[in-house]
Amino acid sequence: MIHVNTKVNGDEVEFLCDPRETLLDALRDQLGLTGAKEGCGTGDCGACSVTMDGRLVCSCLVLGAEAEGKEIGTVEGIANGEKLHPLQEKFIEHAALQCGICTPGILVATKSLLEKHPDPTETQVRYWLAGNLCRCTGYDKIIRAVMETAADLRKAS
Amino acid sequence: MVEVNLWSGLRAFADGKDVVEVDAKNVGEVLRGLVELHPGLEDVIEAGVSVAVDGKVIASGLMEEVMPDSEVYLMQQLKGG
Amino acid sequence: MQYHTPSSFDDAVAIAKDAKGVTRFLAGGTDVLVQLRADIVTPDVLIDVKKIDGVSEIAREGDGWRIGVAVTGAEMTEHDTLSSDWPGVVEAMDLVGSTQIQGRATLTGNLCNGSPAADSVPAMVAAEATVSVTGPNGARTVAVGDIPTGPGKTSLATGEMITSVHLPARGSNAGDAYLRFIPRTEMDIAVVGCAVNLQLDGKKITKARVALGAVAPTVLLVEDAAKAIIGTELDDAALEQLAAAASAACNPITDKRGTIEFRTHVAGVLARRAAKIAYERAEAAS
Amino acid sequence: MAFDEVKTVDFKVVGQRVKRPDGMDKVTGKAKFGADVVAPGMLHAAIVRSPHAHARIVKIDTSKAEALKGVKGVVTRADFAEGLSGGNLDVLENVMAGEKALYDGHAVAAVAAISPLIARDAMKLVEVEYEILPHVTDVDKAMGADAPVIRAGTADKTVPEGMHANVVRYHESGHGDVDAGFAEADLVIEDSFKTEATHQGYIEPHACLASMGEGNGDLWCCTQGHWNVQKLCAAMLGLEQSQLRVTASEIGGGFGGKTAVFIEPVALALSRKTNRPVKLVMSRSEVFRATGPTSSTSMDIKIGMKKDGTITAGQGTFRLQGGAFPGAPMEFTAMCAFAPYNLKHVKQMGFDVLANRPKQAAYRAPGSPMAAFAVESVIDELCKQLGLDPLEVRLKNASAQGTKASFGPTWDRIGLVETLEAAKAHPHYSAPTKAGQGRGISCGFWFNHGGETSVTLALSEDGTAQLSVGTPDIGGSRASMAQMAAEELGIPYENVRTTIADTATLGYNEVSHGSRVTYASGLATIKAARNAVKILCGRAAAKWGIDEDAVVWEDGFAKPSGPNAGEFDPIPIDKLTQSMGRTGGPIVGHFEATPEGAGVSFATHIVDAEVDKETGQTKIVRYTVIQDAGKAINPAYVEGQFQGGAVQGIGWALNEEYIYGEDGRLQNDLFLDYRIPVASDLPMIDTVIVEVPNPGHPYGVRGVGETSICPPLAAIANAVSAAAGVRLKELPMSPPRILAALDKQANG
Repeated sequence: MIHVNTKVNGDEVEFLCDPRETLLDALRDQLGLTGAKEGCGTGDCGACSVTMDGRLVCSCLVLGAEAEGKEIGTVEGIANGEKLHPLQEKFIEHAALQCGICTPGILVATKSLLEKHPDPTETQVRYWLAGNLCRCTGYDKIIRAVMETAADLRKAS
Repeated sequence: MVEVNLWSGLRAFADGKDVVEVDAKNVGEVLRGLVELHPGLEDVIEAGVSVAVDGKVIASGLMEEVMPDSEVYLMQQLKGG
Repeated sequence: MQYHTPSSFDDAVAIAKDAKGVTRFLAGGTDVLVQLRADIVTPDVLIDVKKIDGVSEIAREGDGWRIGVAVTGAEMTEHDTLSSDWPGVVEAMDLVGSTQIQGRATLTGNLCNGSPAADSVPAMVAAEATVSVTGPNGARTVAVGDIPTGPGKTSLATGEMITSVHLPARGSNAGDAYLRFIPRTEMDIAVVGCAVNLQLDGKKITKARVALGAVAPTVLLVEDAAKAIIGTELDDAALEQLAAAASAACNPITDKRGTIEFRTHVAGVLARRAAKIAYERAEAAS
Repeated sequence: MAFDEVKTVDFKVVGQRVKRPDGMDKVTGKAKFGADVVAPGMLHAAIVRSPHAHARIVKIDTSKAEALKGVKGVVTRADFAEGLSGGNLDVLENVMAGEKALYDGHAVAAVAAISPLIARDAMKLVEVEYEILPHVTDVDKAMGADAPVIRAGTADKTVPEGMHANVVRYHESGHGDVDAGFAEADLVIEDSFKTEATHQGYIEPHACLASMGEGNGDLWCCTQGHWNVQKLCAAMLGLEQSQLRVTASEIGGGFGGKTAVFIEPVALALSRKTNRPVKLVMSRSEVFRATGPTSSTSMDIKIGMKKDGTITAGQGTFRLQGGAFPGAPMEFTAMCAFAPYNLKHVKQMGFDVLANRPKQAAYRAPGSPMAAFAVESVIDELCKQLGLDPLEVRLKNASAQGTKASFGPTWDRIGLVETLEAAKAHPHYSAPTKAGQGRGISCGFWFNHGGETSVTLALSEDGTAQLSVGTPDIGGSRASMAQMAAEELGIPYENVRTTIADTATLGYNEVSHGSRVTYASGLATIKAARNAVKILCGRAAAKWGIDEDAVVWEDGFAKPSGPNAGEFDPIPIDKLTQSMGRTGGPIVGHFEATPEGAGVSFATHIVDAEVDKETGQTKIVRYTVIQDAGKAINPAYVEGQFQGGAVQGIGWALNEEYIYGEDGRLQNDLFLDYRIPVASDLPMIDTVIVEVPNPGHPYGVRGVGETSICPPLAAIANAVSAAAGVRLKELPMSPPRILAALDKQANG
């Protein structure tokens, strides 16, 4: 077992893990943060998306041990207390989710997109999210929600 | 009497007929009547069928009313995804 | 499974040399972890190289570049000068997987995984990239094209590891490009990949390298394809000859991703398209 | 309002794009899906699966697995009930193999251990000795004389004599005389089509948590129907149904694939054996290999048309492979095939064929999309060869109220013509296509379904409402239910909380399938609310000392029905509920029934596609869905159903397929090579909601979930034909297939 010290959503945490366990396993099973989902376990669906030192990654393709000394961001850290992030608000308003299983990963991914590219084109959003599979929506309302949030955020800043 | 239309695949179990007349006031009686007249239909009906009465597809309700002039079609049981 | 985080290449080699059972080096982990979780390869010893000094650097090396073994695709794409020098190599790496995969995947990993369909490998071969290798018997420099020896296999000996990737000086009036064919727009493994790297004198091509991926057990450097366009201004006849030579070099298989006929045909199509892009880039660079 | 009155105008909440009540939980990661729960002392399980497509199980040795530290129990078929028959036996055979493994991925044993890693390690220690048998995975080969017999004696008596034992059911329907019809035609086209199996592809793998006590148990799982899970699991474990309580978790997509059980009985058996709670979660590979994809098909179509576009006759033969068990939805394929058209002569035949593949499960309008692919392709080709506009031809032959359906009955009020008219009027249909692009259209049809339904609506003291429904919410149905309840009660939408009740707290509910939720649970909700309103009116009447019938309910107030009823101040709902304990007791409305008026739904899709003739790659550049929703309760989620179905259809048309090797093993059991559409593959999906009210629902609702997947396969094939000049008759229209077709055309 490996002892790992890390920071998740700004909180210092520690856990023990088998070297074979992934960061996704550690988040879900050790830390009780079940927002990140396992849809494939092979980095193909993006439902487990988190940020590691600010970089968007699939937590199913990161070992728990690799989180040592890192800063992890998950869907649970997107809202500020009871105040939702504009992306979260917009996803609800636009019906940009149906079953909701891909939603945490898509929110983590789009938040990361908008931090890097505040004024993305539709094509840019679509390619950025190509690794986040959604089987319910056909992506239409997701793309619209992201584009509109980006516009709102630009207006606000 | 009510005229009941069978799907053509069932003719083999109804003496070659695809319309059978039964004495029935509801869907349950239609099905019972069919089996009484043509026992060969029993397995298929037991396995589950729907009945269209005047264009309305009755998937399971045996108490749904059937009138003498109703258009009645036996249909394969409906399900969905 | 043992998990190690050595702080130097020497330590890493020492661990690898003495390791019993299956050893894997871990950089981005986008292949190693997939194989681990799918029970394809469960390493007994896993050596995480990311704690070694300098592995995350992209550095000038003369007029060329040294790229550390843990540099991610995203870091390459974000590097403006590297991207303008070697757009084909950077784009090839950028095509590997999703945004999430780009946050982790590395050139070295893409090479060492030994997949015939690895996107960055034809681009590196066309670019004449080399890798530094270190191991129990000392260090050596190896051409990228000499690393893969077959599907999932490399020429690296037990205990050997790559310590950096080197891209040569870009040179003037030159450009490279990489294209691949996938059924969707993203997220697939290349059915065919093609890289073209060329240099111009005026409008005439003086030097060219054409490399193909996913059409043979290893990456192919197609000299006939290069010859077809050297000395030309990439006119239609040259492009047709290039396509024919690229297709002729193919030795593919039929599998779940494509047929022999399809791969052979599309290799020619991609060679033509990639050559045009490389040519435009070379012209723009002059 | 009278109890049975149909309401079509003056909606206050219905028709609004309200925010879904579970939205907050789903955007913050709080929502609890199948794999998100834990129980004290919980074990983790893993399933041992056959690597062979067809093999006799000679021996299973579990001793090494049991000896591994941390392993608490192993189960095999011997740990399940004996003496089952019919459908229950088939389900059990599929859940855990008996004498034979029938497909690659078929479960043969399962282990429970103290961690997921130990369970996986133990799984590898279970030694299974197989005697490998010949296998077949292709539908046409499975019907061939030399095909191995997969399960002898399965065929029922509908199967015509002389057919292979793998043909297990037969359907034939239609009317008129097709030969006479073909004789009347100016052009007859006959062609054959094939479609590969596709998977529902929900992003959430199956997951459950089981806890068995003595003779009773609790199960938490992601399912489209927990009463069905209760019924099947009880049978497989030999329990009394009421002793097993099943709670539906949030569900991460189903599309029909979560109407069956796979791992739930296994988790229960392990829990019973170990006396500990057991969690079982499938991997993606297990989902592809061992849960239900749709059927693969082989189809022959013959259609005759006059020069003026009149279809004179249609005939179809539909062979569906549904895995190693009977149940391929060939009768729906047959019945849906010509449903959009008013035909004098029509005949359709269906064959249900066994093969060494996983048991097919329902997938969004099961059976219908394949039929539409074949029939609508032939109609398109007829239009092309006769120089006719494909939309006008469809309008000319369209089914409408009073015409005779291809499967027999006379249509009630239906909206196909309205979708075609809307398509004709849509700017998409008249926009010029760009060079290299082609346009295709197609119609699609699905029956929709009612089914057993129970709903309870309890009023709280403060005048708010708690609505309990039993149909798992897959795509926002809690919002629609709350909208309908709020509409009836005359209270704000936010004052209704909708809960998906567990099996112990509500009457039976059929699975969330057949596009039935907004229709049937919606109807039940409206009636339960009207039931509660009646009680509220009664309380007001008693207070005023007037007749109950003299009280009406308006906008959340009880009012005297008119001047003759007397002069009283209206009483708001909260005043009535505040005192309900003292005026007769709690006020609860409820409704239990099997509503039979699910209106069918038709759609017309328009698609523009661009084909790269050098690589065979198809890009969808514009897409418009036009569908009859009857009445859209929440238009945003209706559009979502249209868009999602269309995109699943796009995937089916272009890239999705089950690929089996010569060894009978599934080769693409990951999302890497099972290629569902990604965001960058697609344009926006435009939608038009047509509302032709369903007479069988108080607000006119028709189910909308399924029909949207029916037209895309053909619409895209027709667009590809227009763009590239080649007709693809086999799905998926993958780049190698398109390139091969182009090559064949060029070289003869």
